[in-house]
Formats: sequence, C-alpha cells, structure tokens
Amino acid sequence: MNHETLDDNFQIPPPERIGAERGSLTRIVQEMVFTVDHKTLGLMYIASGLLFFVVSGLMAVMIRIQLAVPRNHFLDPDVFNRLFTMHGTAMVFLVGMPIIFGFANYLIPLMIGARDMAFPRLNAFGFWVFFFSGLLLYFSYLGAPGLYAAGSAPDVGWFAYSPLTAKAFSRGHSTDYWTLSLLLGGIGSIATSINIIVTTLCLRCKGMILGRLPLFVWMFLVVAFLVIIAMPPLSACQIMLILDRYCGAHFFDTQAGGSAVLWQHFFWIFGHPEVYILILPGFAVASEVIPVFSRKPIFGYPVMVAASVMIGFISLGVWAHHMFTVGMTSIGNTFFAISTLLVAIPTGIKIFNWIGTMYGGKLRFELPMLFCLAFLFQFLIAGLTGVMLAIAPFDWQLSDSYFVVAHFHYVLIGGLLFTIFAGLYYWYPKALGKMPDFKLGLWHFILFTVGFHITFFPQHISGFLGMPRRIYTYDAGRGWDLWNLISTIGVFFQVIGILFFVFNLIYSYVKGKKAGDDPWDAWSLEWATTSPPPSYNFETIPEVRSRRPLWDLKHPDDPDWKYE
Amino acid sequence: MPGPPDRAGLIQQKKAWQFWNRSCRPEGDMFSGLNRIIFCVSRRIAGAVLWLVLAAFACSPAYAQDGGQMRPVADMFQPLSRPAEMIHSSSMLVLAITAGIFVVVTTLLVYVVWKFRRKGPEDDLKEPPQIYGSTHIELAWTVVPILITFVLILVTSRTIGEIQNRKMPENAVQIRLVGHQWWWEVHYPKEGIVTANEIHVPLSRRDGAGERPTELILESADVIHSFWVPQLAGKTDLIPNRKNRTWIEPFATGTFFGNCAEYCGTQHANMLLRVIVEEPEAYERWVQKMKAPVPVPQAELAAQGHKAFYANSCVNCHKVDGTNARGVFGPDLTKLMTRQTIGAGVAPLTPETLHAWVRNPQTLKTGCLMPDMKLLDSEVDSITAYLLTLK
Amino acid sequence: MTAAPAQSLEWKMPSTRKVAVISLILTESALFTIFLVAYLFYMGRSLNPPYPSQVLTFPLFATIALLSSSFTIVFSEMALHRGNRLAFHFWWALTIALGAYFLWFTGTEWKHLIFTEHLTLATNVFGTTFYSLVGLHASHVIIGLFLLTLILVLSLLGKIPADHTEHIEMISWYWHFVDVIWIVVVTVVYIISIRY
Amino acid sequence: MSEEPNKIELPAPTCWPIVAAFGLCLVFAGLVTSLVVSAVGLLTGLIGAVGWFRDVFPHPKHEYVELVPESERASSIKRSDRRVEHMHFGEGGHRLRLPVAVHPYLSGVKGGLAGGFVMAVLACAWGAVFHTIWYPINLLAAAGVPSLALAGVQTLQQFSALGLLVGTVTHLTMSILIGLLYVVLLPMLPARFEWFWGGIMTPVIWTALVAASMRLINPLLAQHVDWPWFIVCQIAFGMVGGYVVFKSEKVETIQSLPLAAKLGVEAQHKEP
Repeated sequence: MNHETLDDNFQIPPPERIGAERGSLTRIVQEMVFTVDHKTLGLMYIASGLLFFVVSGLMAVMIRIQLAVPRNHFLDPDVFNRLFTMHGTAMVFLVGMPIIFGFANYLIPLMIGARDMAFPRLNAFGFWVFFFSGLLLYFSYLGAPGLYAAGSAPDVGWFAYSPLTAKAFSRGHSTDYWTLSLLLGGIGSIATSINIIVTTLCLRCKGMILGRLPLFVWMFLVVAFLVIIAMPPLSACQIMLILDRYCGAHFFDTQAGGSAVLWQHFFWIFGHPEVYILILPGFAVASEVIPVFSRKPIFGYPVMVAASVMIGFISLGVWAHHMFTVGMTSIGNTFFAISTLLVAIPTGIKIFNWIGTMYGGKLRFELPMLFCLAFLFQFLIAGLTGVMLAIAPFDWQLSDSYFVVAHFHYVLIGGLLFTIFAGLYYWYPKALGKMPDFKLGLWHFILFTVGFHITFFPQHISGFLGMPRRIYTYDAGRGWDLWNLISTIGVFFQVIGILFFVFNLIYSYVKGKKAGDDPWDAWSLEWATTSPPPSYNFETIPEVRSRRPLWDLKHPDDPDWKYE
Repeated sequence: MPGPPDRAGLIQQKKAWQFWNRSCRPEGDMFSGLNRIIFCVSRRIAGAVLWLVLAAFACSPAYAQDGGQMRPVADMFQPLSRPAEMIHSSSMLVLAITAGIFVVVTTLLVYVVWKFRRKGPEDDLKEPPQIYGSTHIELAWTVVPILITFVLILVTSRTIGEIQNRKMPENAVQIRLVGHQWWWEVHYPKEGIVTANEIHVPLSRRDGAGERPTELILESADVIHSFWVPQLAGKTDLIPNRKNRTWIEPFATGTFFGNCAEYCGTQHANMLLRVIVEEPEAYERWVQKMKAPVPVPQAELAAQGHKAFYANSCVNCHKVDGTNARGVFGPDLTKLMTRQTIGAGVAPLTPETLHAWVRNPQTLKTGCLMPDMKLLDSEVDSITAYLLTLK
Repeated sequence: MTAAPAQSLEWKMPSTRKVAVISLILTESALFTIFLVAYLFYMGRSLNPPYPSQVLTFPLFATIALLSSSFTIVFSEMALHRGNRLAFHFWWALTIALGAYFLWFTGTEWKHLIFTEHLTLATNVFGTTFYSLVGLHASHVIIGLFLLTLILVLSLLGKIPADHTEHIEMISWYWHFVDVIWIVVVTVVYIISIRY
Repeated sequence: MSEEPNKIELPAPTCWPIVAAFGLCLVFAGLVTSLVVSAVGLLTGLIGAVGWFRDVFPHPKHEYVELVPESERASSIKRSDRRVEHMHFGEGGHRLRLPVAVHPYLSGVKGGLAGGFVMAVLACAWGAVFHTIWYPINLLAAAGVPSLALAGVQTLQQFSALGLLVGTVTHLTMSILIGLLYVVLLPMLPARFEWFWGGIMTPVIWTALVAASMRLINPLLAQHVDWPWFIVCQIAFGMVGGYVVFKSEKVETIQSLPLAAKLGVEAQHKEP
C-alpha cells in the first residue's frame, strides 16, 4: 500500500484535522485510510491502477519473451498459463476499471460543479473493496509451491470457460482466488457506479441541465448504467461457480447434465458490455481533449450523446458474438452478427465527429492531443478489425486466434490506454498544480506508440496464418516465427516508453513549472478552480448557462448561451 | 502421406519434418533462445519479405506444394476446401470494405491534422470559427455506414446459412472427433476405424460426381476444445455434453495443420491436429490397412515388449484391437505406427521419440496426463520395440 | 459564476436516495434475471429425480402473506404521513410478521425437501437451480426483514427524526421489489416448471 | 446551504468504510485459506457496518472546512484577448448550423421510394418478359438468403415467400438510404446539370461500384445479371429520385434549439 503513496502524497490537504505532521508517512496513510474526499479517492484509484498496470505489464513482457522464438524454454507451460490469466484479469479488473473510476471520481463532481460525490463514504468503501480484491487476487501467487512455480495463481484464462474451472479440472484453490476476487471487485464497481449515477443526476449545479453536461460526464453516465446492468451477471455466474466448487452444485457440471455453454452466455452478457465500459471512458477523454486543443466546440454534441446511449443499448445485445464457434443455430449466429454490425454505426459517427471537431480548428499538439490523435488512428483500426470479427463466417477463422489478440489490444491499449495517458497529461496540472514535462512526454509518446504498433500489428498477420491464442509455445516453420519475434521486440520499446512516463510523473511534480488554474485555456468547470482544487472544490457553487461555461466568461461578447 | 508408412516411409517423414522444423527442438534455456533470435533474423529475412507481401495481399498460389505436400503454414487466405473458400470470399468483401474505409478516414485524418495545425504564434491571437455541427453532414455519415452495414448483413446471413445448413450427400465420409486433454480421438463409425490426432479424408473434386465432403461430429470427453484447420474450415468447438457438427471438403491433397483453438489447460499449445487429404484410391488403401488385424509380434524383443505392455498398467488407458488392452483414457494404439507424430504433434513419430516418450512422456510434453511410468531400461526398449510393430 | 444574466427559476434536482434505490433495484433485477434464466434453461434437464412435479406444491399461504405485506407497508406509510405513529407501528409490525411467516414457510419447505425428498443443491440441476434462485430471493427477504425490524426498533425507541420519512419510503420500495420478484419466481418455479 | 461565512460543510473523514471493506475481503479470503479468517472478517465487517451506521444516523456527520486564504483562491476568469474568427455566411448569425437551408429529409425518403418503385417496375418487367416476375426479386434476395443463393434457374423462377420478403426489405432499405444520400449530396453538385449529375453520373458510379463488388456480395446476381437492363434501372432510379428531391422546397434548418426546452423536464433559463 505504501508504494502508491508515491503518487499520492502531494494530494494531501493541509493538516487541520488529525495529529501527525504534514507529509509524514503516518499522516499520509492516516489520510488515505480516513478520507472520503472524491479527489483523494480518485487519485488513489488511479495510483493503484497504475501500480497494478506495471505489475501485469511486466507479466506481459514475460509472456512475449517466451513467445519470441519457437519452442522456447523460458517459461513452463503452467507458469505461462498463469501469467496470461493474471495479465488479462488484472488489466481488465485492476487496471482498466479502477483508472476509469479514478477519472470519474476526480472529475465528475468538478465538472458538474458539486462539492463531492453523492455518497462519499460509499465511495471510499468502493475504492477499498476494489483494492482489497486486487490484493486477494495477487495473494494467490504466494500460495503453496512458492513464487517460481507461481503458487496457486489462477490459470484458466480471464474468461475462465467451464468446465475447465470445475473441481475435476482445476484442483486446489487457484480458480477460487479468481472467482472470489472478481465477485468482491464487482461489489465495489456496482457501489461506485450507483454513486456516479446519483451524483450526475442529482448534484448538478444550477443551470447544468442534461443537455449541457460535458460529454465526459454523459459518457460516464452511460458507463455507470452499463456497469449496474452488466456487472450482476458476472457476479451471478461467480456465485454459481462458487456453489459448484464449494457445495457440489451442477450449474456448469457437464457430467451431471449441466451446460458448458451457459457459462459463456452469462460471462459474455457481462463481458461484452464490459468492453464498452472500458472504451466509453476513452471516448469521454477524447471528447474533452480534442475540442480544447482544436479550439472549437465538439462537433454534433447531441449526436455524440445519442451515439453513446445507442452504443450502451446495443452493447447489451451482442454478447454471443464471442461465441460464434460454439455451434449456435444459423439463426442465432445471424442475429448476433447483425446486432454486432449495428454497433459500428454509432462508433463510426463518433470518429467522424471528432474529425469534424478538428476540421476548421487550430490544432495544438500538446501531449494530450498527441495521444488523442494516435487514439483516433488506432481506434479506427480496432473498429475495422472489429467489423471483420462481427462477420460470423470470418469469425470462425479469426476467433481465438492472434488476430483477436491484436484486435482487443488495439481497442484496450490503442483505444483506452492512449486516452488514459491523454487524460493523465491533460488533468495532471489540475490535480497536482504542475505542468507535465513536454519533452519527456514526447519521448513517452513516440516510444510507446511505435512499440505498440510493432508489438501488436504483426499479431494480425500471425492470426491470419492460423496461430491460436494462449499457446505457450509453437513449432518453427508454421510462418509465425518472424511475426512473434517482431512482436517481442516491440514490447521493449513500450517498456522504455512507460519508464519515461513514470519518470515524467515524478519529475514534473518535483521540477515542473507551476500550472495555474487554467493552463490549457479550456472551457469546462474544473478549470475554474485552483490547481489542485481545495477540498471543497468551489468557494461558491457555480452556475452555468451553456455547455462551455468558461467560454462564456472569456468571450462575453460572443457567448455560447446565445446559440445553444 | 501417400503410401504405407513402413520403415523407409518413416525416415522420409522424419526428413520432411526436419525440413520445416529445423530449429524446433531446442535443448537450451533462455540464452540459447537469445542465440536463436539472432539465428532466426539472419535466416529468415528473405522469407520475411516474401511473407509480408503474401500476407498483405493475400492472393498467391497455394503454398508448400513441395516437401511431401506438408502444409504447415495454415494461411486462411489460401483456402483449399469448400467451407474455407466460402468464408474466404465473404472475408475478402469485408477486407475490401474495411480497407476502403481505412484509406478514406486516414486520409481525412491526416489532411485535417496537417491543414488545420497551429501554424505559428499568430494563430494564438484568435480563435477559429465556433461551429456546432451540421445535421446534414451527420446524416451523410450516418447513412453511408448504415448502407455498408446493410450490405454486410445480407452477405453474412447468406454465408452463415450456406455453410451451416449444407446437406451432406450419401457418400460423405463421417468422422466422430472427440477432444481430450490434450489429444484428439478420431472415429470412423462407418468403417469401424479408431485413431488419434490425424484425420485421413479423401480428396473431393469440384465436378459434382467426384464431390465427397467429410462430416465431422464434434464431442469432448473433458473440457472445451476447438477444431481448427484454417485452410479447410473455420472453427467449431468440441463441447462436453453436446454434439457439434462441421464439415470439410478439401480440393487439394497434402497434410494440413491445425491446432486446438480453445484454451483447454496446461498443454493446450501441444494439441495439434493434422488432416491428411489423399486421392480417393490412396484413402481407400488407408482404410483397408487400418481395418487389417494387427499381427502378434514375432521378433524376440518385440515379444518381450508385448508381455511387458500387458504386465504394466499401459492397458488401463490404451487400447490395442484384438488384445486385452481396452483402456479408453489414452489414444488408441492399434495402428500407432501409421501416424506421423507422437503426443498430438509434439514431436515426429520415430523410434527415438517413441523411446523417449515411453521412458518419460513428461520430458516431451510437460504436464500431459500420461505419467512417468518409471519403467526399467530393458522394459522401455522392449515396449518400444513392441509398439513399433503396431502398423 | 457566470456573467450571463441572473437565472430566476428554481433549480430542482431529483432526490439522491430515490435515484440510488432505483439504481439498486435495477442492478438487483439484473442479478435475479440471470438466476431465473439459469432455472428456465435447466428446466426439465435433470438426469435423476426428484423432479419439480414430484416435490413442489404451490405455496399459497406464503405467497398471500408476502403479497399482502406489500399492502400493509403501504398502509403503514400512509399512517406515517398522517402522523399517526401508533398505526404506523401496527402496520409496520404486521408487515414484519407477514415477511417472517414467509421466511418460516421457506424454511419448512426446504426442510421437507432436504430430509424427506432428499433434494439438495447437489442432487441434480433442478436442486441446484431451485435452491439458488429461491435462496437468493429468501436472502433478500432476510435483508428486508432486517431493515424493517431496525426501523421498527428505532422508531419505538423514538430515535427516528421527523425528516426521515423518505428513508422509510425507500425501505418500502425495496420491500415492494422483493415482492415483485417473488411473483416472477413463483410463476416460474411453482407454475411453469411444475410440468416437468 | 446553511453555513457559516468562510466555512464549508463537507462530509467528515471516517475509517469505517475501509474497516467494512477489509472485513468483507477477509470473509472471501477465508474461503481460500481458513474459515477462521472468514470469522474474523465477519466480525470486522460487522464492526465496520455498525460504525458506518452510527456515522450516518440520524444525520451524516459533517465537518466545517475553512476557506483557503484569498490569495490562494482561484483567480476570476479573465476575458480572453483572442479574437473569435467568424464564418462569412450572411449577416448577424455567424454561428450557424450549416447549410442554412436544405431539402427536407422527408423528400429524400420520398425520392428514394419513388425511384425505387420505378426501378422495381422496370426490373419486374424485364423479369416478366424474359423469365417470370419473381426472377429478379429472387435474384436480389439471393444476397441474403442461402437457399436461393444455391438454387438453380428453375427455382429462381418460382415464387418464394422468403425471397419476396427479403427482396422487398432489401430494396426498400437501399432505396430510402440512397434517397437520403441524394438529399445530402445533390446540393453539393453543380446546380445547372442536376439531371446529369443526379440522374446519370451518380447511377453510373453506383453501378460501377456494384459491378466491382457484385461477385462477393451476390454471386448469383453477378452470374445472371443483364447489365444493360441493370444500368437502365439504375438510371431510372437516379432520374426519378433526383427529380423528387430537387422539386421539394428547401427548408431552413433549425438554428437554435435548447434540448431542455424540448424535454421540458428541467427548470430552464428565461431568455433575456
């Protein structure tokens, strides 16, 4: 827990309340344990997310080293299987989810002009539940056979298809760690999401009607709704699995007439909306950053909102496109292929709208904008490969191949992680009061982007050449050697990029120049208060009359509210 | 593989294996791995350039007609079977469409980024016109994606139906494929043949009369596996407590490589599958050979091995037709030596690898369900000799 | 904050509690849906007896009790709004009693099923899905009863401030939700699946 | 908000959420370690829950935070010295939804339907003359219906309910969508030769596009299509559809429409 204070200690408000001296370790820990402040919690979410990111990123590096050459003996099969399971699970539940919740926590009250979240204590509870669920998951590594043999870490893949998770095929407690930790984390996510919904709907400042909510907040509203609808199916199937493993129930026990496919349905009813839960926050950040650095309002605000809501709805009805190969009827396959293709429409509209926003603007290539531009390009590729995967016949070839691996890494890294970086650089001055260093950030951007493409682009091709995912080794001569080698080389670019990033976070905090209230000349409410904001956010609760309240103030002769 | 796999045939197979598998058996650890990285780079630059071109355009004549018709590169853009071809044509459509979209949007993006970049400090003195949007333009870029989506929906629906609802003709070969951790059990119910990890099917001709597809009934004995031979057909899962069905109709002979494509536990990576497509006559010969009874071994060593085989617990898991070995947990060994590989593709089947496998399968395939039997050296030798007679 | 002309109209936002409880009910519904789907999916797929048709009987009195508790809690709330504490306590206690009767019934039903009919969670897929679905509902009844009792005790001790009517209303919403879920569960388990 | 000057009410810090969360975590951890851990977790969780309850009952605990000193507060937003460039469309309203006037979208739908109707009549006439009236419908439907895609000419000439359904839906959808595209695209084309651009060039380009991809989209149609007739049908669509769109009166686009006014659910500013 102490590690994360590295990123957090600067956040502590002045000591009026509790003993110990400012800045001392005891006091920081004390602050973190006791705090219900949405900003502190938001930073704690982001910091612990980044911590887990580094750990599971290193796991990915080991995976790639093992796959660099055919028949490599760097890792044992069991170790490899545990690595990819933990990498996937951690990246989704311990990195993606907490970081987006961190952004939501930190920014939503500021953007809607509120003093805190609606339920501050529930907020703290949500964070700690998530954090402990992460510790519980990683605790599995400290199980019986020690670290090298990887303890009893789960090894069933992040979607843990039954009956591989049944007692008969997964002895010991490895799968239990996975399922219990996810169940626990789910409780925290639902608590936080209810909090987001209530905050957004009930704590808006005067004049902040729904039609003036920043798009960021709109998209998080959709995300929160998706979480409260999609997370319970996950919890339900974890409960069923626990009953199976502990009480001898037969939900997924194929020997007793249970169905293996049922798990897949339940899991993906959660799993596919989860993809949108993770990517909509990426859209949210892009929808804030791109207008500011293009110096124009977002193009087609109502359409953007409608598209987000549409994506939310459609995403609840497409889950079985992960299951085209399980032998559904042709009607089932056709239905899910169609519903999946429909998602492409609102997503496409969004990409066009972002380009429309830039059209006619004056683009400033600051760090957040650079990451957003890369995001647009990469998300375009991710979306198009997604269309290919939606064509059920094509998916019969592509599913569970490296093409899929490439596709979802383009979504989750190229889409989500890049916008997370954009968001971190964009709001860094607000949260910490210092500007991030541009040169270091540029190195981070270049190395990480190049490394990302070198790593993941070749995986499309090895997928085309028939390489299945989750294999710990492969024979030479099947056409995969070169692509895997290139892929592994790319990882090291990414690692160096991340080193620049981490160094930049620390360096800029110590040496960076003061940011001031509004370093980017932006328009949403969070820039109206100090950097970092005081614990109460605003001295007086603001009042807004348009989507860009700060524009109105900066251009009183040409305010937005006359035209909206 | 044409011809009966006798001793000479085995040697030939071994050579063929080595031909494409030259650097596949490393003894070393990570450091020899690093050496191999350098080795790979130098050796494959030429091949790489070629493959880049092939993969990028995905339109070249079928690969690997040489090397005993081994087809290790399972390129889904070189389909050699009917369902794979159907998938291929719909995938070419979607590739063309997505490529078009990619070019248009990327061009637009680059143009916008270039045209509207901040050109100098004078740009900081003014803000660009504040445009809210245009319903007109929004409509345009909503209608066009809908139009494209609609076309894709039509094509997808048709292709799904064409592939899934294909009726099998009378003469179709029928195979029951059962997935195990981590090997494939292959049944020919009509012929009464049982084998493992390698499927023999006849060639089909496009002329109607010569059409002879193969129907596969897919089941699983334990967890979910997935049948995938990219050049022949897309995936279909093998799911316990459920019967799935797929079919192939290959138009070229050769040995096609496939993998289990659904993560199924420790040795998922070494659950390889081969489909051997032969001329109809060769296929019939193979069927006859598989049906022939296994001779009782005459040579002394083999006879000893025969005894040792039945004295040890081998028979609990393995089956040899016409004997007391009736286990069903492991692969059927009746015609063991007709196969190309051992351990579901982990190594070529040669006297040496067989010997190593009998001594301790865990060295070849860590974590596989056959335990180290801790046999005496003499037993290992004799059992190997016995197994070599099973053809 | 803004230089724009002063805004004159009142600014009203929905109640945080109501939105939160609605969200909670939404998320709980999703949870129940999955268990219901599992029950429906496995209906008639048990490999060995006992089957629903052999062991289930329609829980008439328990259903009546639980459904009528939805009315008593409404009467209770109306009394509260009128300021009639006595009536409030009476109806509230009656609600608890009806809920408790329902729970008692479930207990005896399970006892009968387990010890007489030998149906447990591990017997067959019917047992698995039945106990998990009905058990999930029963656990919600328990939580509801706990909340109801808490309110009753605190109210009898006079510790509930006057501005807490909305809190009480929220608990009644939750209770209604538990009732509605029971209607669905009873339809699926005791009416539809009884054919198998 | 009832608060003292210079002080703001904020929720008081509390440790009970973390205690409750830790207890909950221990309950789960006990299942993979030892039930003793679960028991401890249950106890901790209960303590946390009770503490939490006492925090918020009867009223959530608050603390009063003093405002930071004036000097450290946010400076008021300054008027920007950047000049806003204006677009040069008309007078007054420099922030417009562009274009200012368009053909109504309904005219696109109408145009599409009209064009589609004429096209269908022509195609069916061709079918009736050379084959049967069902033939072109089935050919079109073969794009999406596997049974038709694999059928021979004999079957294609028979009536097929599914073919009629899919064929009609396909034709209607495509006609309407393309009609809508006409509304968007036609104003951008040179106004003088509208019949040429809308009626001939667009269909020809469209036909080229269709011809290029027909083999993949609808192999059966590609095999049996009668290209001259096909082009005639396309041009008929373009002429009729374009005509209907062009003859519609242009309407002004809505320049300013508050969303809340439409929704009517929230209190709204009074316009000055």
